[in-house]
Amino acid sequence: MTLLYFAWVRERIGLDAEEIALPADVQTVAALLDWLRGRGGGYARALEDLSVIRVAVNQEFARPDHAVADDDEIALFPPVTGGARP
Amino acid sequence: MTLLYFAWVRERIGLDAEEIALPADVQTVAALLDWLRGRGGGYARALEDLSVIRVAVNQEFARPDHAVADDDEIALFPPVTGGARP
Amino acid sequence: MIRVQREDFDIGAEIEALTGGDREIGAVASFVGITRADAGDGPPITAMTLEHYPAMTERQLAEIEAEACRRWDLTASLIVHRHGRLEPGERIVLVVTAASHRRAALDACAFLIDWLKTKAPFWKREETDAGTRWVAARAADDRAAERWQGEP
Amino acid sequence: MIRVQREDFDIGAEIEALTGGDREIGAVASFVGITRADAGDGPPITAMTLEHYPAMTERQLAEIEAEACRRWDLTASLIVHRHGRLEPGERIVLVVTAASHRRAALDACAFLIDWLKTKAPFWKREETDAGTRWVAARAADDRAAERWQGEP
Repeated sequence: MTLLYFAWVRERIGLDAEEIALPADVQTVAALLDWLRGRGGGYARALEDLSVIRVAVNQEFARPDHAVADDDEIALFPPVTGGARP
Repeated sequence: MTLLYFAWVRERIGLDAEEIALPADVQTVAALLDWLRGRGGGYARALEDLSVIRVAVNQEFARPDHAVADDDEIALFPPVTGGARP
Repeated sequence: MIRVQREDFDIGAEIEALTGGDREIGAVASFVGITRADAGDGPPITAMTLEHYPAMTERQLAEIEAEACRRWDLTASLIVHRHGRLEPGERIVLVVTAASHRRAALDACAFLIDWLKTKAPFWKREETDAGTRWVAARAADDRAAERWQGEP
Repeated sequence: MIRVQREDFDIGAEIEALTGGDREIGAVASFVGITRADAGDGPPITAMTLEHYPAMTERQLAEIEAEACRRWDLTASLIVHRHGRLEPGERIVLVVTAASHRRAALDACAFLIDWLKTKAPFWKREETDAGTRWVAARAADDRAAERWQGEP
Protein backbone atom coordinates (compact mmCIF):
# COMPACT_ATOMS: atom_id res chain seq x y z
CA MET A 1 0.00 0.00 0.00
CA THR A 2 1.19 3.48 -0.85
CA LEU A 3 0.64 6.09 1.84
CA LEU A 4 0.88 9.79 1.00
CA TYR A 5 0.99 12.61 3.56
CA PHE A 6 0.34 16.28 2.94
CA ALA A 7 0.68 19.64 4.71
CA TRP A 8 1.19 19.42 8.49
CA VAL A 9 0.38 15.71 8.48
CA ARG A 10 3.43 15.28 6.27
CA GLU A 11 5.51 17.54 8.52
CA ARG A 12 4.55 15.75 11.73
CA ILE A 13 5.10 12.29 10.31
CA GLY A 14 8.29 13.46 8.65
CA LEU A 15 7.63 11.68 5.36
CA ASP A 16 5.75 12.62 2.21
CA ALA A 17 5.17 9.01 1.14
CA GLU A 18 5.90 5.48 2.16
CA GLU A 19 5.10 1.92 1.13
CA ILE A 20 3.67 -0.35 3.80
CA ALA A 21 2.55 -3.95 3.96
CA LEU A 22 -1.02 -3.83 5.24
CA PRO A 23 -1.73 -6.15 8.23
CA ALA A 24 -4.53 -8.59 7.45
CA ASP A 25 -6.82 -7.19 10.17
CA VAL A 26 -6.66 -3.61 8.85
CA GLN A 27 -9.59 -3.48 6.45
CA THR A 28 -11.05 0.04 6.76
CA VAL A 29 -9.84 3.62 6.77
CA ALA A 30 -10.60 3.88 10.51
CA ALA A 31 -8.58 0.76 11.26
CA LEU A 32 -5.69 2.05 9.18
CA LEU A 33 -5.63 5.35 11.10
CA ASP A 34 -5.67 3.44 14.41
CA TRP A 35 -2.88 1.21 13.29
CA LEU A 36 -0.75 4.14 12.08
CA ARG A 37 -1.34 6.03 15.30
CA GLY A 38 -0.17 2.98 17.19
CA ARG A 39 3.26 3.47 15.65
CA GLY A 40 3.69 6.42 18.04
CA GLY A 41 6.05 9.35 17.56
CA GLY A 42 5.19 11.58 14.61
CA TYR A 43 2.30 9.32 13.63
CA ALA A 44 0.67 9.75 17.03
CA ARG A 45 1.20 13.51 16.90
CA ALA A 46 -0.16 13.79 13.35
CA LEU A 47 -3.22 11.68 14.08
CA GLU A 48 -4.03 12.80 17.63
CA ASP A 49 -7.20 14.66 16.49
CA LEU A 50 -8.97 12.70 13.77
CA SER A 51 -11.59 15.44 13.32
CA VAL A 52 -9.01 17.37 11.31
CA ILE A 53 -7.77 14.42 9.27
CA ARG A 54 -9.16 13.73 5.82
CA VAL A 55 -8.48 10.55 3.87
CA ALA A 56 -8.51 9.84 0.16
CA VAL A 57 -8.47 6.31 -1.21
CA ASN A 58 -7.23 6.27 -4.78
CA GLN A 59 -7.72 10.05 -5.04
CA GLU A 60 -11.30 10.04 -3.81
CA PHE A 61 -12.39 11.25 -0.40
CA ALA A 62 -13.21 8.25 1.79
CA ARG A 63 -15.17 7.89 5.04
CA PRO A 64 -13.90 5.94 8.08
CA ASP A 65 -15.77 2.78 7.08
CA HIS A 66 -14.36 2.78 3.54
CA ALA A 67 -12.52 -0.46 2.69
CA VAL A 68 -8.77 -0.39 2.14
CA ALA A 69 -6.72 -2.92 0.18
CA ASP A 70 -3.06 -3.57 -0.31
CA ASP A 71 -2.90 -2.03 -3.80
CA ASP A 72 -4.60 1.24 -2.78
CA GLU A 73 -3.01 4.67 -2.80
CA ILE A 74 -4.13 6.25 0.44
CA ALA A 75 -3.55 9.91 1.28
CA LEU A 76 -3.84 11.55 4.71
CA PHE A 77 -4.13 15.31 5.00
CA PRO A 78 -5.86 18.16 6.87
CA PRO A 79 -9.09 19.68 5.50
CA VAL A 80 -8.28 21.48 2.27
CA THR A 81 -8.14 25.24 2.55
CA GLY A 82 -8.99 26.07 -1.03
CA GLY A 83 -6.82 27.69 -3.61
CA ALA A 84 -6.48 31.37 -2.85
CA ARG A 85 -7.22 33.29 0.29
CA PRO A 86 -10.72 34.73 0.17
CA MET B 1 -30.76 75.48 -30.15
CA THR B 2 -28.66 72.54 -31.27
CA LEU B 3 -30.63 69.49 -32.38
CA LEU B 4 -28.89 66.12 -32.72
CA TYR B 5 -30.41 63.06 -34.37
CA PHE B 6 -29.26 59.48 -34.00
CA ALA B 7 -29.88 56.07 -35.58
CA TRP B 8 -33.02 55.81 -37.75
CA VAL B 9 -34.24 59.20 -36.55
CA ARG B 10 -31.12 60.64 -38.14
CA GLU B 11 -31.67 58.60 -41.30
CA ARG B 12 -35.32 59.61 -41.71
CA ILE B 13 -34.66 63.29 -41.06
CA GLY B 14 -31.58 63.14 -43.27
CA LEU B 15 -29.40 65.18 -40.92
CA ASP B 16 -27.22 64.32 -37.93
CA ALA B 17 -27.38 67.83 -36.45
CA GLU B 18 -28.83 71.26 -37.07
CA GLU B 19 -29.11 74.65 -35.40
CA ILE B 20 -32.58 76.09 -35.08
CA ALA B 21 -34.10 79.27 -33.67
CA LEU B 22 -36.68 78.15 -31.16
CA PRO B 23 -40.16 79.73 -31.59
CA ALA B 24 -41.25 81.55 -28.46
CA ASP B 25 -44.25 79.29 -27.88
CA VAL B 26 -42.18 76.08 -27.90
CA GLN B 27 -41.29 75.65 -24.25
CA THR B 28 -41.33 71.90 -23.60
CA VAL B 29 -39.97 68.73 -25.13
CA ALA B 30 -43.50 67.74 -26.22
CA ALA B 31 -44.06 71.09 -27.93
CA LEU B 32 -40.70 70.82 -29.68
CA LEU B 33 -41.56 67.37 -31.06
CA ASP B 34 -44.95 68.67 -32.30
CA TRP B 35 -43.30 71.65 -33.93
CA LEU B 36 -40.66 69.49 -35.63
CA ARG B 37 -43.27 67.04 -36.86
CA GLY B 38 -45.14 69.97 -38.36
CA ARG B 39 -42.21 70.49 -40.70
CA GLY B 40 -43.44 67.42 -42.59
CA GLY B 41 -41.32 65.22 -44.85
CA GLY B 42 -38.56 63.32 -43.04
CA TYR B 43 -39.47 64.99 -39.73
CA ALA B 44 -43.03 63.68 -39.94
CA ARG B 45 -41.79 60.20 -40.84
CA ALA B 46 -39.17 60.18 -38.07
CA LEU B 47 -41.65 61.36 -35.42
CA GLU B 48 -44.81 59.56 -36.49
CA ASP B 49 -44.72 57.24 -33.43
CA LEU B 50 -43.55 59.13 -30.38
CA SER B 51 -43.62 55.96 -28.24
CA VAL B 52 -40.30 55.00 -29.83
CA ILE B 53 -38.70 58.45 -29.59
CA ARG B 54 -36.45 59.32 -26.68
CA VAL B 55 -35.19 62.82 -25.94
CA ALA B 56 -32.12 64.06 -24.11
CA VAL B 57 -31.76 67.66 -23.02
CA ASN B 58 -28.12 68.53 -22.46
CA GLN B 59 -27.20 64.83 -22.42
CA GLU B 60 -29.79 63.84 -19.84
CA PHE B 61 -32.95 61.90 -20.63
CA ALA B 62 -35.93 64.26 -20.52
CA ARG B 63 -39.70 63.66 -20.24
CA PRO B 64 -42.29 65.36 -22.48
CA ASP B 65 -42.96 68.13 -19.96
CA HIS B 66 -39.27 69.00 -19.58
CA ALA B 67 -38.52 72.65 -20.36
CA VAL B 68 -36.44 73.52 -23.41
CA ALA B 69 -34.47 76.72 -23.95
CA ASP B 70 -32.62 78.25 -26.84
CA ASP B 71 -29.15 77.34 -25.58
CA ASP B 72 -29.97 73.67 -25.01
CA GLU B 73 -28.44 70.74 -26.85
CA ILE B 74 -31.38 68.46 -27.58
CA ALA B 75 -30.99 64.97 -28.98
CA LEU B 76 -33.72 62.80 -30.52
CA PHE B 77 -33.21 59.08 -30.92
CA PRO B 78 -34.90 55.68 -30.66
CA PRO B 79 -34.71 53.69 -27.39
CA VAL B 80 -31.12 52.65 -26.87
CA THR B 81 -30.42 49.02 -27.62
CA GLY B 82 -27.45 48.57 -25.33
CA GLY B 83 -23.91 47.85 -26.26
CA ALA B 84 -23.59 44.30 -27.42
CA ARG B 85 -26.22 41.81 -28.49
CA PRO B 86 -27.27 39.64 -25.58
CA MET C 1 -12.06 54.60 -15.85
CA ILE C 2 -14.09 54.59 -19.04
CA ARG C 3 -13.22 54.75 -22.72
CA VAL C 4 -15.38 54.69 -25.84
CA GLN C 5 -13.25 54.00 -28.86
CA ARG C 6 -13.30 52.64 -32.37
CA GLU C 7 -10.12 50.54 -31.94
CA ASP C 8 -9.83 47.04 -30.52
CA PHE C 9 -8.35 46.49 -27.05
CA ASP C 10 -5.85 44.06 -25.51
CA ILE C 11 -7.43 42.34 -22.50
CA GLY C 12 -4.21 41.34 -20.77
CA ALA C 13 -2.62 44.76 -21.24
CA GLU C 14 -5.75 46.53 -19.98
CA ILE C 15 -5.92 44.36 -16.86
CA GLU C 16 -2.22 44.79 -16.18
CA ALA C 17 -2.38 48.58 -16.62
CA LEU C 18 -5.39 48.79 -14.31
CA THR C 19 -4.25 46.46 -11.55
CA GLY C 20 -0.50 45.89 -11.80
CA GLY C 21 1.41 46.55 -8.62
CA ASP C 22 -1.61 47.33 -6.44
CA ARG C 23 -1.13 45.19 -3.32
CA GLU C 24 -4.70 45.68 -2.13
CA ILE C 25 -6.14 43.73 -5.05
CA GLY C 26 -6.97 40.09 -4.44
CA ALA C 27 -9.59 39.58 -7.15
CA VAL C 28 -9.90 40.77 -10.73
CA ALA C 29 -13.07 39.93 -12.63
CA SER C 30 -13.41 40.72 -16.29
CA PHE C 31 -15.92 40.32 -19.06
CA VAL C 32 -15.43 40.57 -22.81
CA GLY C 33 -18.36 40.78 -25.19
CA ILE C 34 -17.82 39.52 -28.71
CA THR C 35 -19.92 40.17 -31.81
CA ARG C 36 -21.81 37.08 -32.93
CA ALA C 37 -23.22 36.13 -36.29
CA ASP C 38 -26.13 34.20 -34.78
CA ALA C 39 -29.31 36.24 -35.10
CA GLY C 40 -31.64 33.72 -33.48
CA ASP C 41 -34.66 34.10 -35.70
CA GLY C 42 -33.12 35.67 -38.79
CA PRO C 43 -30.33 35.33 -41.31
CA PRO C 44 -26.75 35.43 -39.94
CA ILE C 45 -25.38 38.84 -39.13
CA THR C 46 -22.45 39.81 -41.32
CA ALA C 47 -21.65 43.03 -39.44
CA MET C 48 -23.01 45.33 -36.78
CA THR C 49 -22.56 49.08 -36.50
CA LEU C 50 -22.76 50.77 -33.12
CA GLU C 51 -23.73 54.42 -33.19
CA HIS C 52 -23.48 56.54 -30.08
CA TYR C 53 -23.91 60.04 -28.71
CA PRO C 54 -20.41 60.65 -27.38
CA ALA C 55 -21.08 63.26 -24.69
CA MET C 56 -24.07 61.34 -23.31
CA THR C 57 -22.53 57.89 -23.63
CA GLU C 58 -19.41 58.93 -21.76
CA ARG C 59 -21.43 60.67 -19.09
CA GLN C 60 -23.65 57.64 -18.57
CA LEU C 61 -20.76 55.19 -18.53
CA ALA C 62 -19.01 57.33 -15.93
CA GLU C 63 -22.21 57.43 -13.88
CA ILE C 64 -22.75 53.69 -13.90
CA GLU C 65 -19.12 53.10 -13.00
CA ALA C 66 -19.51 55.51 -10.07
CA GLU C 67 -22.68 53.65 -9.06
CA ALA C 68 -20.77 50.33 -9.05
CA CYS C 69 -18.08 51.91 -6.87
CA ARG C 70 -20.76 53.06 -4.42
CA ARG C 71 -22.37 49.63 -4.24
CA TRP C 72 -19.21 47.56 -3.96
CA ASP C 73 -15.81 48.07 -2.41
CA LEU C 74 -13.76 48.20 -5.59
CA THR C 75 -10.08 49.02 -5.85
CA ALA C 76 -10.22 49.77 -9.58
CA SER C 77 -12.61 49.48 -12.50
CA LEU C 78 -12.51 49.90 -16.26
CA ILE C 79 -15.07 50.00 -19.03
CA VAL C 80 -13.89 50.01 -22.64
CA HIS C 81 -16.65 50.08 -25.24
CA ARG C 82 -16.10 50.10 -28.98
CA HIS C 83 -18.25 51.87 -31.53
CA GLY C 84 -18.38 51.76 -35.31
CA ARG C 85 -18.66 48.74 -37.57
CA LEU C 86 -17.81 45.35 -36.07
CA GLU C 87 -17.79 41.95 -37.72
CA PRO C 88 -18.59 38.64 -36.01
CA GLY C 89 -15.73 37.54 -33.78
CA GLU C 90 -14.63 41.07 -32.97
CA ARG C 91 -14.44 42.19 -29.35
CA ILE C 92 -16.96 44.89 -28.56
CA VAL C 93 -16.83 45.62 -24.82
CA LEU C 94 -14.52 45.02 -21.86
CA VAL C 95 -15.36 45.37 -18.19
CA VAL C 96 -12.71 44.88 -15.51
CA THR C 97 -13.35 45.17 -11.79
CA ALA C 98 -10.72 44.72 -9.09
CA ALA C 99 -11.29 44.39 -5.37
CA SER C 100 -9.75 42.92 -2.26
CA HIS C 101 -12.34 40.15 -2.26
CA ARG C 102 -13.87 38.10 -5.02
CA ARG C 103 -17.56 38.73 -4.33
CA ALA C 104 -17.29 42.50 -4.88
CA ALA C 105 -15.31 42.05 -8.10
CA LEU C 106 -17.65 39.38 -9.51
CA ASP C 107 -20.90 41.12 -8.59
CA ALA C 108 -19.78 44.55 -9.79
CA CYS C 109 -18.61 43.07 -13.10
CA ALA C 110 -21.97 41.34 -13.66
CA PHE C 111 -23.83 44.52 -12.68
CA LEU C 112 -21.85 46.64 -15.14
CA ILE C 113 -22.18 44.27 -18.06
CA ASP C 114 -25.94 43.87 -17.50
CA TRP C 115 -26.26 47.62 -17.60
CA LEU C 116 -24.00 48.06 -20.62
CA LYS C 117 -25.79 45.44 -22.66
CA THR C 118 -29.17 47.03 -22.10
CA LYS C 119 -28.96 50.65 -21.02
CA ALA C 120 -25.79 52.00 -22.59
CA PRO C 121 -26.70 54.70 -25.10
CA PHE C 122 -25.77 52.88 -28.26
CA TRP C 123 -27.88 52.06 -31.28
CA LYS C 124 -27.15 48.97 -33.30
CA ARG C 125 -27.62 48.48 -37.00
CA GLU C 126 -27.21 44.91 -38.16
CA GLU C 127 -26.20 43.84 -41.63
CA THR C 128 -27.30 40.52 -43.10
CA ASP C 129 -27.42 39.17 -46.63
CA ALA C 130 -31.08 40.23 -46.59
CA GLY C 131 -30.27 43.88 -45.84
CA THR C 132 -29.64 46.10 -42.86
CA ARG C 133 -31.91 47.01 -39.97
CA TRP C 134 -31.84 48.94 -36.72
CA VAL C 135 -32.20 46.67 -33.71
CA ALA C 136 -35.21 47.33 -31.49
CA ALA C 137 -34.87 47.40 -27.70
CA ARG C 138 -35.53 44.09 -25.97
CA ALA C 139 -37.72 43.65 -22.94
CA ALA C 140 -35.72 40.62 -21.74
CA ASP C 141 -32.62 42.75 -21.32
CA ASP C 142 -34.49 45.34 -19.33
CA ARG C 143 -35.49 42.60 -16.94
CA ALA C 144 -31.87 41.47 -16.54
CA ALA C 145 -30.82 45.01 -15.66
CA GLU C 146 -33.72 45.32 -13.23
CA ARG C 147 -32.35 42.39 -11.23
CA TRP C 148 -30.01 44.91 -9.69
CA GLN C 149 -32.58 47.37 -8.48
CA GLY C 150 -32.57 47.46 -4.72
CA GLU C 151 -29.32 45.52 -4.47
CA PRO C 152 -26.99 44.79 -2.95
CA MET D 1 -9.33 22.52 -19.76
CA ILE D 2 -7.41 22.49 -16.49
CA ARG D 3 -3.78 23.05 -15.58
CA VAL D 4 -2.00 23.04 -12.23
CA GLN D 5 1.40 24.61 -12.59
CA ARG D 6 4.14 26.39 -10.72
CA GLU D 7 4.63 29.08 -13.40
CA ASP D 8 2.72 32.33 -13.81
CA PHE D 9 0.19 32.73 -16.64
CA ASP D 10 -0.62 35.44 -19.20
CA ILE D 11 -4.32 36.31 -18.98
CA GLY D 12 -4.68 37.78 -22.45
CA ALA D 13 -2.81 34.91 -24.10
CA GLU D 14 -4.86 32.30 -22.21
CA ILE D 15 -8.15 33.92 -23.20
CA GLU D 16 -7.06 34.25 -26.81
CA ALA D 17 -5.87 30.63 -26.99
CA LEU D 18 -9.14 29.41 -25.47
CA THR D 19 -11.59 31.53 -27.42
CA GLY D 20 -9.88 32.96 -30.49
CA GLY D 21 -11.70 32.31 -33.74
CA ASP D 22 -14.72 30.57 -32.22
CA ARG D 23 -17.71 32.30 -33.80
CA GLU D 24 -20.17 30.85 -31.29
CA ILE D 25 -18.69 32.82 -28.42
CA GLY D 26 -20.42 36.04 -27.45
CA ALA D 27 -19.29 36.34 -23.85
CA VAL D 28 -16.03 35.61 -22.06
CA ALA D 29 -15.91 35.97 -18.30
CA SER D 30 -12.67 35.63 -16.40
CA PHE D 31 -11.42 35.84 -12.87
CA VAL D 32 -7.88 36.22 -11.59
CA GLY D 33 -7.02 35.67 -7.95
CA ILE D 34 -3.98 37.49 -6.60
CA THR D 35 -2.03 36.79 -3.42
CA ARG D 36 -2.55 39.51 -0.81
CA ALA D 37 -0.42 40.54 2.14
CA ASP D 38 -3.42 41.52 4.26
CA ALA D 39 -4.02 38.85 6.89
CA GLY D 40 -7.00 40.52 8.56
CA ASP D 41 -6.27 39.74 12.18
CA GLY D 42 -2.55 39.01 12.03
CA PRO D 43 0.79 40.33 10.80
CA PRO D 44 1.13 40.88 7.03
CA ILE D 45 1.78 37.80 4.96
CA THR D 46 5.15 37.83 3.26
CA ALA D 47 4.58 34.67 1.23
CA MET D 48 2.21 31.77 0.85
CA THR D 49 3.01 28.23 -0.22
CA LEU D 50 0.34 26.09 -1.86
CA GLU D 51 0.82 22.37 -1.50
CA HIS D 52 -1.32 19.95 -3.48
CA TYR D 53 -1.90 16.29 -4.26
CA PRO D 54 -1.44 16.37 -8.03
CA ALA D 55 -3.48 13.33 -9.09
CA MET D 56 -6.39 14.26 -6.82
CA THR D 57 -6.26 17.99 -7.50
CA GLU D 58 -6.33 17.49 -11.24
CA ARG D 59 -9.14 14.96 -10.98
CA GLN D 60 -11.23 17.28 -8.82
CA LEU D 61 -10.59 20.32 -11.00
CA ALA D 62 -11.63 18.31 -14.05
CA GLU D 63 -14.77 17.18 -12.21
CA ILE D 64 -15.82 20.67 -11.18
CA GLU D 65 -15.20 21.95 -14.69
CA ALA D 66 -17.38 19.14 -16.06
CA GLU D 67 -20.04 20.06 -13.49
CA ALA D 68 -19.99 23.70 -14.69
CA CYS D 69 -20.40 22.49 -18.28
CA ARG D 70 -23.41 20.41 -17.23
CA ARG D 71 -25.03 23.34 -15.42
CA TRP D 72 -24.40 26.02 -18.03
CA ASP D 73 -24.18 26.07 -21.79
CA LEU D 74 -20.48 26.85 -22.12
CA THR D 75 -18.49 26.93 -25.33
CA ALA D 76 -15.13 26.71 -23.58
CA SER D 77 -13.66 26.85 -20.10
CA LEU D 78 -10.25 26.98 -18.50
CA ILE D 79 -8.89 26.69 -14.98
CA VAL D 80 -5.23 27.45 -14.34
CA HIS D 81 -4.11 27.11 -10.73
CA ARG D 82 -0.61 27.73 -9.48
CA HIS D 83 1.11 25.87 -6.67
CA GLY D 84 4.34 26.46 -4.81
CA ARG D 85 5.52 29.61 -3.07
CA LEU D 86 3.78 32.88 -4.02
CA GLU D 87 4.47 36.38 -2.79
CA PRO D 88 1.88 39.16 -2.40
CA GLY D 89 0.90 40.58 -5.78
CA GLU D 90 1.46 37.30 -7.62
CA ARG D 91 -1.37 35.77 -9.64
CA ILE D 92 -2.53 32.48 -8.17
CA VAL D 93 -5.58 31.32 -10.13
CA LEU D 94 -7.31 32.00 -13.45
CA VAL D 95 -10.81 30.97 -14.47
CA VAL D 96 -12.11 31.67 -17.96
CA THR D 97 -15.58 30.74 -19.17
CA ALA D 98 -16.91 31.39 -22.66
CA ALA D 99 -20.48 31.06 -23.86
CA SER D 100 -22.88 32.39 -26.43
CA HIS D 101 -24.60 34.48 -23.78
CA ARG D 102 -23.32 36.48 -20.86
CA ARG D 103 -25.36 34.94 -18.06
CA ALA D 104 -23.91 31.45 -18.57
CA ALA D 105 -20.34 32.79 -18.72
CA LEU D 106 -20.71 35.02 -15.66
CA ASP D 107 -22.52 32.49 -13.50
CA ALA D 108 -20.22 29.60 -14.40
CA CYS D 109 -17.16 31.75 -13.67
CA ALA D 110 -18.50 32.72 -10.24
CA PHE D 111 -19.43 29.10 -9.51
CA LEU D 112 -15.95 27.84 -10.39
CA ILE D 113 -14.07 30.45 -8.42
CA ASP D 114 -16.26 29.91 -5.34
CA TRP D 115 -15.46 26.22 -5.55
CA LEU D 116 -11.75 26.72 -6.18
CA LYS D 117 -11.32 29.11 -3.29
CA THR D 118 -12.89 26.73 -0.81
CA LYS D 119 -12.94 23.14 -2.01
CA ALA D 120 -9.92 22.77 -4.27
CA PRO D 121 -7.49 20.31 -2.70
CA PHE D 122 -4.73 22.70 -1.78
CA TRP D 123 -3.16 23.40 1.58
CA LYS D 124 -1.79 26.82 2.34
CA ARG D 125 1.14 27.68 4.52
CA GLU D 126 1.52 31.38 5.23
CA GLU D 127 4.75 33.12 6.11
CA THR D 128 4.81 36.26 8.23
CA ASP D 129 7.55 38.00 10.17
CA ALA D 130 6.19 36.13 13.20
CA GLY D 131 6.72 32.71 11.62
CA THR D 132 4.87 30.30 9.36
CA ARG D 133 1.61 28.47 9.88
CA TRP D 134 -0.78 26.20 8.03
CA VAL D 135 -4.08 27.89 7.28
CA ALA D 136 -7.18 26.24 8.77
CA ALA D 137 -10.35 25.74 6.70
CA ARG D 138 -12.87 28.56 6.94
CA ALA D 139 -16.59 28.09 7.47
CA ALA D 140 -17.45 31.33 5.61
CA ASP D 141 -16.01 29.95 2.41
CA ASP D 142 -17.98 26.75 2.74
CA ARG D 143 -21.12 28.86 2.88
CA ALA D 144 -20.18 30.73 -0.29
CA ALA D 145 -19.71 27.45 -2.13
CA GLU D 146 -23.03 26.17 -0.76
CA ARG D 147 -24.84 29.05 -2.46
CA TRP D 148 -24.63 26.95 -5.59
CA GLN D 149 -26.23 23.82 -4.26
CA GLY D 150 -29.49 23.21 -6.01
CA GLU D 151 -28.78 25.80 -8.69
CA PRO D 152 -29.43 26.76 -11.34
